[in-house]
Amino acid sequence: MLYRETGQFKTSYKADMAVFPIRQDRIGLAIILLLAFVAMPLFGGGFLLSAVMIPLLVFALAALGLNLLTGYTGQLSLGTAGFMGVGAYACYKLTTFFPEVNLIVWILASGFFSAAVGVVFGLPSLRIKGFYLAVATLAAQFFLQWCFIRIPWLYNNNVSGAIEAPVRTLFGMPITGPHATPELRYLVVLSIVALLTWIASNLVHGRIGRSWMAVRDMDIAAELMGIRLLPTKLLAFAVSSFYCGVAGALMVFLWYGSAEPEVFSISQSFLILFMVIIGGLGSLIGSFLGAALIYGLPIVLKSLFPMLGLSVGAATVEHITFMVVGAMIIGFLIVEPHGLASIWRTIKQKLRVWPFPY
Amino acid sequence: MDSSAAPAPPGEVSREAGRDVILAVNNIEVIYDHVILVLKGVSLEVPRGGVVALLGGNGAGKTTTLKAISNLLRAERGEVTRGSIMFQGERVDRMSPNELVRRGCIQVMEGRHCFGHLTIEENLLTGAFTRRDGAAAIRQDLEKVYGYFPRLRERRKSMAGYTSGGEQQMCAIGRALMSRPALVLLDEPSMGLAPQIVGEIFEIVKELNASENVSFLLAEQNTNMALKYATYGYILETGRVVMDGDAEMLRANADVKEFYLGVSEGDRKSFRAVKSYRRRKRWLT
Amino acid sequence: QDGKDANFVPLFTYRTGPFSGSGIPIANGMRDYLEMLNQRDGGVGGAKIVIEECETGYDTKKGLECYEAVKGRNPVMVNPWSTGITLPLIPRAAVDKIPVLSMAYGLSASADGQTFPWIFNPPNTYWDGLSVIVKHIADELGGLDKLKGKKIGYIYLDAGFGKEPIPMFEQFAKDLGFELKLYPVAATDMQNQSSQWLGVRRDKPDYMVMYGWGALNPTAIKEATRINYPMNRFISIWWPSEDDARSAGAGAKGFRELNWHGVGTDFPVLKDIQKHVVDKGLSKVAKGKEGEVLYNRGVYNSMLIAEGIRNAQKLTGKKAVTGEDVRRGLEAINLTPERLKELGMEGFTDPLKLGCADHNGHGAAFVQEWDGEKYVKIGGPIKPMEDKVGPVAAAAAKDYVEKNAGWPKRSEACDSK
Amino acid sequence: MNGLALFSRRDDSVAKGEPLLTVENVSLRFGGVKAISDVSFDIRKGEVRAIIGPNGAGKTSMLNVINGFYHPQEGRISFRGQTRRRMRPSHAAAQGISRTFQNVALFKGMSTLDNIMAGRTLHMKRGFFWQLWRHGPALDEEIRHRRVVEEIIDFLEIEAVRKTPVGKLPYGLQKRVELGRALAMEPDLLLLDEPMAGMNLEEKEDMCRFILDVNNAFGVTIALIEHDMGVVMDLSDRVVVLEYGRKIADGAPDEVKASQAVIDAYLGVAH
Amino acid sequence: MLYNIFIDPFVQMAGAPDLLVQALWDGLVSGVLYALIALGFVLIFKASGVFNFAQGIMVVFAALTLVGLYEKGVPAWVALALTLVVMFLLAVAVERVVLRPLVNQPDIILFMATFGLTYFLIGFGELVFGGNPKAMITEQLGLPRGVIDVEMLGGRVSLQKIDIAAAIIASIMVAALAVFFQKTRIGRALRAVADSHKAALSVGISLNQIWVIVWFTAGVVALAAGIMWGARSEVSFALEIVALKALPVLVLGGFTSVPGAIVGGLIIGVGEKLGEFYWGPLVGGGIETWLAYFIALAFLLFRPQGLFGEKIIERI
Ligand SMILES: Nc1ncnc2c1ncn2[C@@H]1O[C@H](COP(=O)(O)OP(=O)(O)OP(=O)(O)O)[C@@H](O)[C@H]1O
Ligand SMILES: Nc1ncnc2c1ncn2[C@@H]1O[C@H](COP(=O)(O)OP(=O)(O)OP(=O)(O)O)[C@@H](O)[C@H]1O
Ligand SMILES: [Mg+2]
Ligand SMILES: [Mg+2]
Repeated sequence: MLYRETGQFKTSYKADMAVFPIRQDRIGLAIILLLAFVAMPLFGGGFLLSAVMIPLLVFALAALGLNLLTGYTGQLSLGTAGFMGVGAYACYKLTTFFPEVNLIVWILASGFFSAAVGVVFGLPSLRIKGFYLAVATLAAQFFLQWCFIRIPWLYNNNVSGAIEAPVRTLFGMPITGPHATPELRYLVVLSIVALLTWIASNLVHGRIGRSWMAVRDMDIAAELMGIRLLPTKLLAFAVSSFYCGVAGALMVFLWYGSAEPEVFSISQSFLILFMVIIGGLGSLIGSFLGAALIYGLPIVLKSLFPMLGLSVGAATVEHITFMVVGAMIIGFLIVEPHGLASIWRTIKQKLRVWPFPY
Repeated sequence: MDSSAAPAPPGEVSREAGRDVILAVNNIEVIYDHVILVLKGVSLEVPRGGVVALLGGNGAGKTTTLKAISNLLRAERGEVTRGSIMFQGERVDRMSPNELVRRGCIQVMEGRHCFGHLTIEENLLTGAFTRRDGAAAIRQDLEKVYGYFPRLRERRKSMAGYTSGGEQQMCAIGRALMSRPALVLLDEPSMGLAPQIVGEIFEIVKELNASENVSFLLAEQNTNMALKYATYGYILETGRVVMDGDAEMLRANADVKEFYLGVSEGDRKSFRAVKSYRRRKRWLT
Repeated sequence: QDGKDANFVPLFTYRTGPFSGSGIPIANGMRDYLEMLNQRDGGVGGAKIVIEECETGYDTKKGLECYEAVKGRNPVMVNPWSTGITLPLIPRAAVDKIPVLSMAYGLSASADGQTFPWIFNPPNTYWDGLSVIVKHIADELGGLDKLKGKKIGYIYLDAGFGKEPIPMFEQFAKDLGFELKLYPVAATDMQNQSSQWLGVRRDKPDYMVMYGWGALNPTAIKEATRINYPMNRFISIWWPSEDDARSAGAGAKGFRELNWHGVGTDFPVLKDIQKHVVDKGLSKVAKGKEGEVLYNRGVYNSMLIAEGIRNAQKLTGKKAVTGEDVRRGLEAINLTPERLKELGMEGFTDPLKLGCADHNGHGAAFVQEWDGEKYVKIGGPIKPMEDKVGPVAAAAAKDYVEKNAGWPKRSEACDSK
Repeated sequence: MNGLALFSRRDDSVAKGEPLLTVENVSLRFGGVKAISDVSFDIRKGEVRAIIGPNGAGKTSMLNVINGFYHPQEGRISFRGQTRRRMRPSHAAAQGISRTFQNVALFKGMSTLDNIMAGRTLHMKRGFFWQLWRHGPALDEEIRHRRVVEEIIDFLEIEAVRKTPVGKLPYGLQKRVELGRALAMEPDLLLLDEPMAGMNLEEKEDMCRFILDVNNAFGVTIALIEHDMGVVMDLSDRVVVLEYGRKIADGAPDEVKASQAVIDAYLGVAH
Repeated sequence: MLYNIFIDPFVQMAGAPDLLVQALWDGLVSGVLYALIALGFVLIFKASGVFNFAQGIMVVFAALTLVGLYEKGVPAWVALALTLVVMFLLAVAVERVVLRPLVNQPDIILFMATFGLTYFLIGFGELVFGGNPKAMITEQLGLPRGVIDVEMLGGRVSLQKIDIAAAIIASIMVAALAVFFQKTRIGRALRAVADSHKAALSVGISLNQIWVIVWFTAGVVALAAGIMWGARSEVSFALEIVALKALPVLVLGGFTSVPGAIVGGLIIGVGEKLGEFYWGPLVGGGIETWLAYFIALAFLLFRPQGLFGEKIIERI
């Protein structure tokens, strides 16, 4: 009953083409934004903000970027972490070269560097498809990581071989470094993620998104309809890497505070890919849900053990967490192979016909 | 309208209990994706040695019915939520497709579904996967299929993925025949085939039916052909059986004539002559 | 927070993941020593120690999560046990007022207490270790001047940890006139070092030095035996364990590594652990693994923790101390021979004194050799070459400050002079 | 006639009745398989040209050659007077050739609306940076095209499935959506590969109607592959018959129907 | 500079031919070892279209089970047999719990499911056997140890006996599997399943049975790989990383080709070793991490389906 579209008529194509054509969805979104922007920083607390929410948003952004490439355009990529690294290192270099310029500008600008690198490694996608394409992106992953280790210029010759986020401010308040409050860091991350999500939603709902999906679903037919494959795929690589790059910069500057090249390792790439898949390929919401599941679930599970009054060693908790997460991933897939976003859609569908079963 | 047009309530299917029924579908209901209700109580039966046609427009649920019988629904996230399916007196709705094939019920899926990376011959041989009667017998049947479809013999070493649409269709039919079935569920066998081959396929159906007592349930858009070769027919509309009867009777029915055979008043009309779009008359609203 | 008279000591451990081979014995050693204090003495200075492990899997992400989870609960210090986790904590420590104990790992420059008042990395840095190794080689050859014209190979994990000594090594090579050959091993190739060792065969270095971790160590030792490299010229920094050498079989005999504490259970402190913890079934250590190198390293680490707490209690007169107190306590660490004896660690390790400026102690290390069964100490303690290491460390600290503009000047008062 | 006002694109460089497309001596081989050997024919502006032949005769391959997906080893193709040997498919599309496919090649994950909108991609001009913003010019453009698409949807009577993912549509409707997508490109030459396979009579009649309307009212030239002789004979102006990659007949439907070669190779019985 | 890149390495090769031979041999050996892992991937991919992310952890799991059982006092050969039983049970469990409910789902979904499996096996393996590294029981299994030194070309080339054993085992496996796939009824059915689950179901191929067979075979291959890699270093969870090295091999040889796995392995192994040994020092070494991928990429640009992979069918 709550979820009824009856009576909501669209009188213009404009209204019908809105991203959220249904009123309840718009209200829901408003509530979520309100919670995220107001309630969370007010009541969240340090641990929730810095150890849960910020990482989650960063991962969601990276997953969103990868989703544009893999979910929307159908190009499998295993180089996500590498592209994130490019963003992080680019931002690091930029902000050490031009410390006066606001960090936010550089965080966004660093995305362009990873976009450029993404395009280069996207070139083989014209000829190579599917799992085979993974090798091109793997080459990117390993080559980039090697560069992060091997080119001292990238990390300003630091003895530790790591990059450290220098202290930068926004409106006179520190947003990086030890004095930055979790609330402020969270809000900065959230704003950037929200902005980029909005842009992504614009892209995928328009001509570009349609060409991407066309290439994904049936590339030959797309080509026969005048969609040129290479530019379309490369654009997807560029946009996707842009997102990953920004996520990488956010990760180092507003979350970790400093990072070794090891942070951008292949396992991170896989992790993000799995967030995308479990969240739902080709779904923006899915990226957030996937990040929440894969990153958040272990944290929740871990805190569950003490709550249940079980005292088991930290290692055993970890083992069991691994097993449970693994089992849950499989379970979710069995319930709904097309990801959490699809479960979400089914629930909406059920709500729509409620109280009837179908 | 005929009284049998109403969907048969459960239990009534066996009204002709004396007859030897190879397949009985009893008031089944099918749901896709947990929410999309497609079949709303379909009952039908195929007598042993019968050729039964399943007619109906686009989206009526013919394919869904056949998949429900052969248990391929689950692979598409559909499920039979009500009713039962009996094959040779056994309940089969919980059985795996391969057990069903082993028992002699095989489906030729709509849209070909050949194994693209296998050659035509390998495709045909996989059809014999469940058979245990030795390589010689299989070879013999292979020759028989090549006899039916000489075009396949020419292309036997080609990867099926590269062959033309019609060749793939022949391959799919031939592959099913390789399993020596007792009941074949044919989904749109004539689709994409040259007229001559369409004729041949129905001849094959007839021959197998006559010589080896194979039963057929065919979902076919080519109503003319289907009713010519079938003994009995069901007409499906939006997930319900709206009419059934002997092929003769159906062919004589005015509605069927008009909407499925296109011979409303006397002669066949030219397609060019159809000037206005005809709204399909619904049996049920 | 946790009980009235109690001190909360979180231990970041990694009993899982690809590095668990090293992580498990360390975690056991750390835990068992503190548990022993709880059992035997009721904690430190009458305040129980609340031990809590947080599993990091050697993953920086999870490490930071652990940090966030414990930081609000008044931990007296954190033990990150991974350089990757240590680095992001360095700037936070001062703000959150939680000292970081990164024992002989982490940022070597953090030995400088004037710049890094909250970070402690006793008793040696990797640079100290390198200078000890060079000195040991020189001793073998009969003097530093004998190094001239020699060739030394360096096989290392191609990451911050392994790369850190390279500038120092190059400096030594220049100063002492030997040739340095580098053999980096990527983290993904730890188990697959045949090209590196083929390079060793080609270059025929007179000595091999190794800075490895995890699976790198056993594989390197095996590969060395495969090419018949003379094991007694193969010297590692202090991380290889007994298992690492053992898995290479008899050929590994003679393999050398640095250490600064005893191995085996022949020390009163380990006997106490045996009696109060292991025998009571309170330990997770596998039978026969007590007293192994990394286990004892964990014990040493926890001894520093306990000393830090104890000093803090003395300085403040409180039983339950805070991170701030313990920072002072750690600066006051002074392990005199007498104190070591009290601790049951006589002969276990050398004296160590930290101070406000020196958070490391730059203690001596010795070389131990694998005899096929266990590591045996050969030769006496070797002091690091202060003259060589000092300037490098100072420069590194300065560099860090420069690159992190706005790095705070030390404002913490100094107790010990 | 419900007005398809959409066909803004009117190319009059070729007069009605003149050859729009000529295929000259085209041969196509795949390894040992000769899919097409030395075939020539033309398609005149404004006509419905049928291509028939037994299975595997090379009909689909012929279409693939015409719109650049296959590159013939020999022969030439001229479209609107421009001759070429090879061309990229996207280029052919830009020139005004669109098509439907034998095995429905819709974009399975997208809705009917999006599929047809995707057909308009060529006509949409707003660049990347407008798309980022989406409101304003990009949205205006989008709405303009949406209007056209809605007309097509109306025309094809698929309003009810506008928002359904096409993968879940029954086969017949998928074919219709595919036609809609091809129409959305506003082609000069429309290639239809068995558009009526798997349809019952009524649906075929509808489809015929659509095809004739597109042909008559908008002057779109059509090349049609179809196995239903009734349809072919009724709709087409001229028929070319292929067998084993060779042309065996070419002419008006009645001539072709009477040709013995065609009866032997294809029809089986005289129709 | 150019000299260093284009001439010097060859001068070095000519100057010390024994080292060249040794490098080649080492390359071949690592190639064989990569191939052993890649083979497990190929098996499952070829027979079900599933890219099995869990293959790496299966290698660890198999080896751990073997060594773990031995450490519990089970005689080596019995432990080996028991490990095979465990791998069989694993195959059955995977089929029941993971594959059966996910039949006919897109490849990427099954790929994801194997990721879930990986997580589960990591947790389970560590819970049962602990995270300590263990030494492989090479001698107890009767595998040869020691070196054969061959004097040649004015130098010495040393061949590890265990490497020779690995090469022999790998060749036998590859040959047997290649024949199995190409020539037998089951092999044909496996390839059919990989092409289309749905069509395979419709012709009555029993996916359940097929999947148990391939996963068990992949388990056996994983065990072989685990023993060989374990003998190189030690048996620990770090071994999982090695599976990554199988990816370029897999891609180069073609996901669907059993012989491709071995040929790809050899090309990558040799290319990587020579590259690292002769050209690596120019850029500070460590190029082995990515060189393999670039080699594979270069081949792919010419053959998008890998050297021996099935052609990617593009028809409309
Ligand atoms: N996998 C699916 N998920 C959801 N709905 C489906 C699915 N498959 C089919 N349907 C729906 O079920 C209904 C019946 O489809 P079905 O394919 O059985 O029709 P049909 O009679 O075979 O039609 P056609 O003649 O076009 O083949 C259609 O409305 C279709 O949209
Ligand atoms: N890409 C390809 N590779 C190899 N052979 C091909 C390829 N494309 C087509 N062929 C072969 O060329 C021949 C002609 O195929 P085509 O698809 O053009 O036939 P068709 O006339 O459309 O037949 P149908 O009516 O059955 O669709 C067939 O024998 C087919 O196997
Ligand atoms: Mg159907
Ligand atoms: Mg065709």
